[in-house]
Amino acid sequence: MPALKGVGLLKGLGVTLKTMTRPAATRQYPHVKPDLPARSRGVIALIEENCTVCMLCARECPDWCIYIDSHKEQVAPKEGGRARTRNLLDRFAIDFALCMYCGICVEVCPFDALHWSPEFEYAEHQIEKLTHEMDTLRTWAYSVPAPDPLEEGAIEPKEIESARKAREAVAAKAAAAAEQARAAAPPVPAPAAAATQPAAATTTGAAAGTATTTPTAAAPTPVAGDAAPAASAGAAGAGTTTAAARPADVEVEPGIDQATYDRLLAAGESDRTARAKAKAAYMRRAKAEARAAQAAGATEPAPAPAAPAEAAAPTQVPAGEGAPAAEPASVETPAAATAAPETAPPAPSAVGTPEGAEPAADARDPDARSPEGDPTASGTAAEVVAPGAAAAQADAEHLEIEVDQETYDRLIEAGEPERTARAKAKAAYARKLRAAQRDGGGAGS
Amino acid sequence: MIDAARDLLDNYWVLMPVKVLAVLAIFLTFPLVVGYMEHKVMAHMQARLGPMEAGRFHGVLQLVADGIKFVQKESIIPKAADKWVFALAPAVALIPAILVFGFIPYGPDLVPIRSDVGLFVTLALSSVSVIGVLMAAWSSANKYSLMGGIRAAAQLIAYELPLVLAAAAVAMQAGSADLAVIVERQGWWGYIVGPLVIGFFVYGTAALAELTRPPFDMPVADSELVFGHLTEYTGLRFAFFLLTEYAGIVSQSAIAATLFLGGWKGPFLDGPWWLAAKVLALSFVVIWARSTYPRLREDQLQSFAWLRLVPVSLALLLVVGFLKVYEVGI
Amino acid sequence: MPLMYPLVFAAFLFSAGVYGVLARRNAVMVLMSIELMLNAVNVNLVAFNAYLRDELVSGQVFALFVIAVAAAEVGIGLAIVLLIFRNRETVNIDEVDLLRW
Amino acid sequence: MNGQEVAFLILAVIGGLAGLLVVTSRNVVHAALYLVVALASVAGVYLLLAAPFVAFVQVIIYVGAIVVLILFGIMLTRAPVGRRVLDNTLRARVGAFVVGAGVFIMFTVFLGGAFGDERIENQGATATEALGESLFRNYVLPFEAVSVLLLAALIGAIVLARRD
Repeated sequence: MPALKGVGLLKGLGVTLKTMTRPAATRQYPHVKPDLPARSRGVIALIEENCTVCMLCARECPDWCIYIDSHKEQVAPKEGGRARTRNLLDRFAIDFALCMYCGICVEVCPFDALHWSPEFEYAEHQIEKLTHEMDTLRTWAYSVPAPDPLEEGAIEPKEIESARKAREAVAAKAAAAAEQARAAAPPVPAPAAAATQPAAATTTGAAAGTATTTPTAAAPTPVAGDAAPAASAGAAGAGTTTAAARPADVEVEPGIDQATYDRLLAAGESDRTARAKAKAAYMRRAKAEARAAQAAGATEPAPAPAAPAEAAAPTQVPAGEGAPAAEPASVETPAAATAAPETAPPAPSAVGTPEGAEPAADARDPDARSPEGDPTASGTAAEVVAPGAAAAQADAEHLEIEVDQETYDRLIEAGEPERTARAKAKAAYARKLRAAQRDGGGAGS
Repeated sequence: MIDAARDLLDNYWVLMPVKVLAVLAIFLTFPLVVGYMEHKVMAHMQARLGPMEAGRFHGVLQLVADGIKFVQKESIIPKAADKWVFALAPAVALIPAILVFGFIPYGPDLVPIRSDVGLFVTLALSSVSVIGVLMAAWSSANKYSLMGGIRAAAQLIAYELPLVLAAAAVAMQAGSADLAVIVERQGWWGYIVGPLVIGFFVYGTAALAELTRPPFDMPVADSELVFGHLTEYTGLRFAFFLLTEYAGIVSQSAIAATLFLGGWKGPFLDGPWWLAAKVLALSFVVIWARSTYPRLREDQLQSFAWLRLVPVSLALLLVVGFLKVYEVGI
Repeated sequence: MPLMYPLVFAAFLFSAGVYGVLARRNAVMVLMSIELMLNAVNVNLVAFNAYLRDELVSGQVFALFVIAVAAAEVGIGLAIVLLIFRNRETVNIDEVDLLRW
Repeated sequence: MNGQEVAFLILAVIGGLAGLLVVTSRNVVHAALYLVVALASVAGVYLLLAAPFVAFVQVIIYVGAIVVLILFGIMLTRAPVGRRVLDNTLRARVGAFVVGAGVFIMFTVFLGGAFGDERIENQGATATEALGESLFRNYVLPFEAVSVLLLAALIGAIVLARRD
């Protein structure tokens, strides 16, 4: 109750007058583009390469506004076996006049073909023009922001992991073939021969590894950082475990990974966040260690860790196993931490390359990444990599989407923003590769 | 040259069209200025920008664009409407609003129609607009329109009283009902200094209600009556009603400035510009009140007129009479 | 201007009012007809005031009085009409026969 | 015939026609609107008869208040349309017409006999000051009586229309 009746009236006048002198809160939309959050739900975009015509989205749509046409196609068997059929997408259209933007289709899509795009300027004068076809939906996908990096020390996603592994296996095979070819011709020095031995033979691998591998050896690691952020996030995982070495859960005492904690604090994270992440990292590593110990104990006496200080959890794979890629897990050298403070350094894949093998063609930035890879931890079943072979032999099923450099440069020159250019270049690359596959497949069948 | 022009102007048949044209020019420009001001001021008071496109610079031509739009629109007369009354109502509302501008003293010798009872003429003319509102309300054959019309009639009758009484207090103080004389007898500070400041507030409030402007816009309360008596109007007829409203704001501001604020008198150089400045300032206050106060309920509206404004203006009349008789200077 | 002009005009308005009062059965219409008659009287008063060049402008003063009385009459009359309408749902003066017995 | 007379005749024709329509219109609201026209033309007649103050008081009170009140009353009750509801029987109307016409003829004849040749001299408009002087010096008692009457009417209207 104001002391004097009517004071409120004057106060009200004061409020409006004060508001008048302040700048307006509105934005002049057509002239000034709205500053929308990157993940605004403007429109539904389609990455048609990912679509398997499973029809989940069309069936779950409450408005029935998704139209999908497809045809079946026979795929010639790879080696023996019978031919398989698969669905090929002919039409994918969303009627945005019906769509109520519930996002259920995006949620149910099992292959990440549908995404929310922040584009919103697609109003039309005729309602039928709001039915947008595959090509339009694809162009919207370029503005879909990359997924956030995984949490500190999180496990690499399955699909990325398996893709990487498949590629490594292929590379190893090719390297082995090359090595055999070479071994057939000139006499090979002893350390090199030792390097061809199974992992179990090199329990003193510290010395041998140092002798046989060169620190600058570039690994055919997927250039994850920009080409496929998900992959980068996955690779950032500290404890990289193989699928085989993942038995039942193990109990460990909770603790804090001091290195992670310090690094996160230095990176400006709040104490609580840093502590939580460090704890998570510690738990993950401890579990990985325990599992590794279990696995080693089950087969052979556990080999002494090659690099006790740096390599936190070297996962030893039994020699009899087909996959010879033993990897250094959780490489947390201080140098790596400074080089990439936010994410752990990419796991330098432990393929030692003897005698100065050249960096793989698609590794765009070898120097920045490989030196930190501790060679002592990796001299196991390394074989020679034939440069460029990896890309040529990349399995079609585990295709890593890369950037088509030509398209990328052209778009950058044309003045496109970096993000769009990269996305389009990626799509161009995927398209090319697919076309090549189809041609190859067609010729084969 | 100037003398020749003066001689020419002395001829009645030359002077008359000049006066008519001048009044029409004032009638057509000032309401547009106030309308634009309303757009912008209200927008900024609501943290918006208002019209920004028409006329390139901050939407200065917005009302012109609006006018063009209104002309292009179809003039619909409802089937059940009383066609003649419906069609005539905007004119009945508009013409008195134009005529009022003829009686306002714009400068020392700039009174288009000088009348002994100029004050009563302006009041009489502004009260005629009610008939237009009632015609529109009844002829629309729409219950919302009729309700709005009844409310408008009740409100206009109620607020006519304090309006006239406050004006009468000024006429009493000045000793004349001639608007030009009333201005002459004021200093440039007007009657705002002294007991008549109460009259100024009473007159302002009552004028706001006469114009059915917010917060006294119960007759056109859009949340319950759509748009009152204007519900069925479209196109040019609707534009006429809007023009009447803005012309009403200008003319009531001009009358209030003449009665209480010294009209065309100012601290430095007397002249019409002072009146223009005062009119714009008062119009700003009208818009200001609109964007500040919530609408009064119908019963609040009526009791405010009868229980507050009428007694206050009667008391004011008494006080002014007392001071006048005992020659206490104001 | 001949004095007969306003006088005939007033007479016409007055007799129109008389006709209205007698011919109408709607109370509001009767009130309006009475207004016409009062106006006719006013016209006469003002016309004679102008004709006589009265020092005291008595005609105009009385015209003002008549206007005031007319306002009072309409106020009371409409109040009565509203009251009748509220009680009997009609404003037909033929049906308002409370005083007949 | 000078300009003043022409103006008067135009006003008289408009006003007379409107007055006739007031009492014959089949629509109450139309009748009220015709009444506005009639009253406005009467105000014009006052102006021509050099009584501007009365003219504008006429506009304020009649057009601004009384007609609005009447329209208000019409809208609050009902706006009946049609001859049967508004008018009496044909016989009554014929009788009314005879009376009205008789009154008109009688007035015209008698007044014509008495003032047929008289003219109103052209004169300046009556000063409001003179009207005020007369009203508050010579007629102050009737003025007070009228104000008491108005007060009584005000209270009476409230008492009548009040719902209790």
